[in-house]
Amino acid sequence: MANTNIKKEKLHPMENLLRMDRIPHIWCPGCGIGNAVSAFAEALDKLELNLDQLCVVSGIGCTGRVAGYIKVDSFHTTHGRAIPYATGIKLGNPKMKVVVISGDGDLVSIGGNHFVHAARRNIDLTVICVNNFIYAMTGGQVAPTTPTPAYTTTSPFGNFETPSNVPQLAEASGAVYVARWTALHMRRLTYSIIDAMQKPGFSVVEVISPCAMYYSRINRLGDGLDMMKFYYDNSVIKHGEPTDNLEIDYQKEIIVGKFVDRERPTFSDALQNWLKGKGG
Amino acid sequence: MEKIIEIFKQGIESSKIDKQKICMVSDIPYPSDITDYLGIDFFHTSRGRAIPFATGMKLSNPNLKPVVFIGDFATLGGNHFVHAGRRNMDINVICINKFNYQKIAGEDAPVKFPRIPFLPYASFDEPLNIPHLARSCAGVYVARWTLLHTDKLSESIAESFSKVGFTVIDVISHIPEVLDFYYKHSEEKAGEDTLEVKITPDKKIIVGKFIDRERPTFIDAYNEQLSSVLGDKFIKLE
Amino acid sequence: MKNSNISVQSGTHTLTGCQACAEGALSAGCSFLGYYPIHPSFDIVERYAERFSDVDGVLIQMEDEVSALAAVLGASWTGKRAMTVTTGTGFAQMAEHIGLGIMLETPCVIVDVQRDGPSEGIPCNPGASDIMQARWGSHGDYEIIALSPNSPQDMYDLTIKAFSLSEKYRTPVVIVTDTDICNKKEKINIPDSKDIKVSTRKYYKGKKENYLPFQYDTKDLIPPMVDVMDGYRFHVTGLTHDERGYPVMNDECQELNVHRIVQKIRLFVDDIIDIEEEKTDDAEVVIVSYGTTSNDALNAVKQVRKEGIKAGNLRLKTVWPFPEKKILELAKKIDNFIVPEINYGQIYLEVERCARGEAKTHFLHHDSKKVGTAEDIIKLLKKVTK
Amino acid sequence: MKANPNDVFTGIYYIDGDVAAAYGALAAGCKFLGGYPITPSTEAAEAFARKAPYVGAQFIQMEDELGSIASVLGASWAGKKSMTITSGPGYSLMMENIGLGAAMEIPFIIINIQRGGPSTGVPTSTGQADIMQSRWGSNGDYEVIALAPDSPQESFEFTIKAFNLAERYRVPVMLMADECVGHMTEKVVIPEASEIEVEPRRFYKGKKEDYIPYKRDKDLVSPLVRAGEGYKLYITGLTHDEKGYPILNNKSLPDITKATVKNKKSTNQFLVDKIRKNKDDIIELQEQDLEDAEVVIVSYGITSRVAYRAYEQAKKQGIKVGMLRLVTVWPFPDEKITELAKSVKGFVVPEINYGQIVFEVDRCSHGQANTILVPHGGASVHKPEDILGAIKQIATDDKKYDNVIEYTTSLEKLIFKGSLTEIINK
Repeated sequence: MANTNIKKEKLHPMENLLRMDRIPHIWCPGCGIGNAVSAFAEALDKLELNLDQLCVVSGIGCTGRVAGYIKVDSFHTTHGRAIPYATGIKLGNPKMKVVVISGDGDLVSIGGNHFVHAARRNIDLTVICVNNFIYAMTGGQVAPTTPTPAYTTTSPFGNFETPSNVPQLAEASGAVYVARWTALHMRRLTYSIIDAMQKPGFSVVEVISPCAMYYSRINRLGDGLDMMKFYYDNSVIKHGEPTDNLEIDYQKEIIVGKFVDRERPTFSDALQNWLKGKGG
Repeated sequence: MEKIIEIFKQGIESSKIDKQKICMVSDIPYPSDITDYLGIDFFHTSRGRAIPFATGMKLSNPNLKPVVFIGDFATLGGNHFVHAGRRNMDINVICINKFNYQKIAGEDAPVKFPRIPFLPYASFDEPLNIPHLARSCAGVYVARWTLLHTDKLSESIAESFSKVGFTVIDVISHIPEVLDFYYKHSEEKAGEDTLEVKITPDKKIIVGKFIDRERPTFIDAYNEQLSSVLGDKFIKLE
Repeated sequence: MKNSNISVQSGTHTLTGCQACAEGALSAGCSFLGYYPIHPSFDIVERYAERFSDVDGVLIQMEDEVSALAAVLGASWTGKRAMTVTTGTGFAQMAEHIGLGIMLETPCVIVDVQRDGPSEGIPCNPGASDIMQARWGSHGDYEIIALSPNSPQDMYDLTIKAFSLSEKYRTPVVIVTDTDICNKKEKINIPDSKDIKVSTRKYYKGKKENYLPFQYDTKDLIPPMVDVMDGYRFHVTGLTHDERGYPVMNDECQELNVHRIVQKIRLFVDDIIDIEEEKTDDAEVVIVSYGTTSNDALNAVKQVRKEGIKAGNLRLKTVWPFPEKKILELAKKIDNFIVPEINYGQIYLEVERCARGEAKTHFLHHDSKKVGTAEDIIKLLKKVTK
Repeated sequence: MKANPNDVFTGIYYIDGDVAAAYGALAAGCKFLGGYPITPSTEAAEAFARKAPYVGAQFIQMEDELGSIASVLGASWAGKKSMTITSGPGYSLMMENIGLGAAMEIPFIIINIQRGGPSTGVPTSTGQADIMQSRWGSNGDYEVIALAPDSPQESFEFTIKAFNLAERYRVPVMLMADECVGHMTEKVVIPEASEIEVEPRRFYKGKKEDYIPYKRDKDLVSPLVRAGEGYKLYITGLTHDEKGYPILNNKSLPDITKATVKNKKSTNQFLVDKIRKNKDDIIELQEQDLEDAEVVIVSYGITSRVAYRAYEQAKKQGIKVGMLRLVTVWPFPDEKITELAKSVKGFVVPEINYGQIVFEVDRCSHGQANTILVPHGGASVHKPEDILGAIKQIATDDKKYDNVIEYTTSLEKLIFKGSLTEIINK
């Protein structure tokens, strides 16, 4: 197919960014991951990056499959280890722009330590965390982000653990850019991703997404679109809100916005300075 | 016996807690006479896994009071730290924090640091702000002392025993000369915002009790939630 | 190789095994070291840290061993030669990512400095009890290459060889060494840089559109590789994948994928295996040894030869894949095998298997305290030849 | 001892192997499950979580597998029977702490619902490639016990058996089920509590002052105590002596620990001996027509059900074939195989991997009989025809081979248009 110069009609507006040979994707109808991918693709389009220099790394889970649909160098790694894998790529080739797209369970639960430490080191990565409050790929288990007292298959009598507050964890560990949007804040989300990708250092964008298949079904919250609308309608934009207040309660108001935007030397900068100081 | 253990012993004794119920879990080995010295059980687990080990103990026998000593905490067990805090597991964590700073509050250390083979990057790889991380992951009691604040540290330990929930005490420790230097450049500020207590070369080391609050523990939340759903059929965790 | 910066300090040096390993890595052009500090492997890191700017290298202390190997795999895909160093307990944590390395067919080198005993064991004593772990440590089916040096010089040579093999076969290679060799200080000879030959990975040369990350019908079963940023826009996954690297989950794909990964090593064992024989031609009893134990075994052979016992030694430089044919060949000639190991029987089982009942196999628990002495081996040699 | 009636959900169920394993664990008196979701083992954790509050058991979903196994070790020392449940990748993450469990001699069980590997592999389909890993996966020397069920009913029964063995020998016991068993829904009969034999924990009964943690009884196993009862336990993963105190190398110790180093005898030897010497009590096999067999199928787990079909077909065709099913995969029945090898022509070993147990069989046969491997990469089970083909091949071939023969399966022929060896030789 190398020499087809005939202009074909586009199958999809983002055709050049997606692996069209893998469509249809695996996500359920009404899932918010698609929105996150669209926003990401839109951001790439607007950024006009050299896509050869971009690399997407994912872990395991529903969101972990994102890497497989974006037509750049993409890695689908092991559970929770997307960030260290991406760290290796970034340090191995500092020219690369590395984006980690994964879910809440992958990044905050099993990968929590890597999240904390990559933020502490301030490795130049952009992390897009799609938070759907549940482990969806394995069939709806309780996640560290599950609000109380939501029902899941491993909390059959209601969740009682305090949920994680992803922006706060990111801030406390040293991330330089932290924002949160719901899956329907498409334009704002897109611009947030653009900001995050342009920012040197560890930046985190959390996307609140519905899980139509498990979270909403077990808790009887309607279909995916209902939930998406619910999240959108119940969100309040408060830029610069202290991250302490960002806990998400069950079916309550969600504070969204850009919370942290600060400067810190990245790992590579610090390394270069240190090497200079050493006379090397 | 190591200094921290002596202080720990003072802490236990002044807290009037039933010694038998304390289990010390650590990922660093201590001399084998520690059990006789303190009169408690001691478990040396694999690196970084002391907190989940203690979590298992606590849930199996809620009467136990596991105390976790973590050495160069900052790395291996970070995730367990965050999640135990989030769950508010009734565990007391004592972090032995041995960071290296040639400079504190703009002043150079008077001694040459011992060679630290583990950390070729020590001079620029920023250490975690442990009190702040502990606060962010919802610890109920957070304090920091150097090892030379003997009395205050032991008081703090005793106090943490009276708390129910995830407590963190960041203990700054080092070889005596350096520790002395750290001690001289520390400043007590109780209730300081944990964001401000990050250790940097141009500020004094801030010590003190930063957080003291109440939250239901994992076991309380579990019992409450399940009783409300299941009523009598539920066998409480006690 | 794109990043072919190598740094060779030719000449004779007195180095410990650890330092020799770091020198070997630098000579082989290793430009990424991700690690988590653990006794007794950090001396390698130290030496590397002193000199890594010579190869434009990157050195990073990760938060644990799990992430150390993950970072190494990531770096390898950027075209760097990458390695990690650890010891038994850390190696156990790396298990999952060894599987990922196998599945993504990523070249990398893992140095496991073994210590004695399970779990934390005795950190300062040498051991040889991770040998089977190196072969079977990760879940799922795979073949691995493991090398076992017995002196600092060997450590240097085998580190280079490990990089060579990993690049050639697109697979993680493990160096299983122990504290004894790593702490031993000896004279080593570092050759001229032009005498050092490291295989480079097979890069893809065809048209961009036709690139298949896991092309199966190559002659040597090893698919050609590309780096990130070369513009191939490839996708790779730890899931069972087809030639394009896309996940397809059925038994046909599993066969295509895993069987090839297994066979790409099994069918080239003759090329990979490296053994050293000492007086096995006329031997009646042969010691099969590896690592630090082989020094003791060689001593034992030397001493009993004086007394007229026809003993020989077979030293495994590559422990995995196992030299099955050689063992059988010897078994047909001799009566007894002796397998001294610093464990409770691992390679012994392999020798027993390959001997196929043609020769008796005796196991000897060579306690870590006895490393450096050959008495127990001599005793057993005498006993079996009586 | 009989099971506690409160823990046993007596009745006839139509459930899958995962759920059956959870019921088995509860019936055995398991009171703690630390888990982390991973396909295909999650159903077991879910079932456990649903039933746990009624029996006073505790389920916690930890932050990762490293945490879940560590919590299980802790729970076991606190006095509860405990377990974790996982699949391949999670199992790999647990390796370090399995070693710790073995070194501390903690009784606990791990249920590994195997899936196709390596790495993430095929999460929703079957595999049997973690068998060797269960034996050798952690660093250092230790012995474990592994059981392989082939139906949901066995999944229930073997879980109880696994707990009994773990408590009996103070050793980690692995239940190496696979996705097929885990997701297979069948009739499961859970008997009355009075019919279930449960091994109670061996608690120490003597005086508190005299307690020595690793002082062994005649069968090389030492009694346990609970943490928090004033025994002043010192328990470490470092190599230790009878009292549990670490043995360290004098030369390179920090000063503080030097004082405690005396002449101590390591207990490592016992970690392997307590299993090797009690092997005969542990090993359980199912035999069929072995007396006059010329060809013996050695199988375990789900494969034995497929192999049984091949066995029946071979019988019909007049081939003298027998079946040896390994109920306990580890420790391996060396002597049994050696004995059989003397009388049979060959072994057929079908496995859903590219050769693991087959090498053990080959080793134990000491070259007396041929061994043929029927490999399978996973994601489905063997075709009985392939196993039958292998039986025929070995029954008709009189040559003695120097190594394990690999049967070229129909799948391999289909994918590679022949075998991989041919591609190379082309």
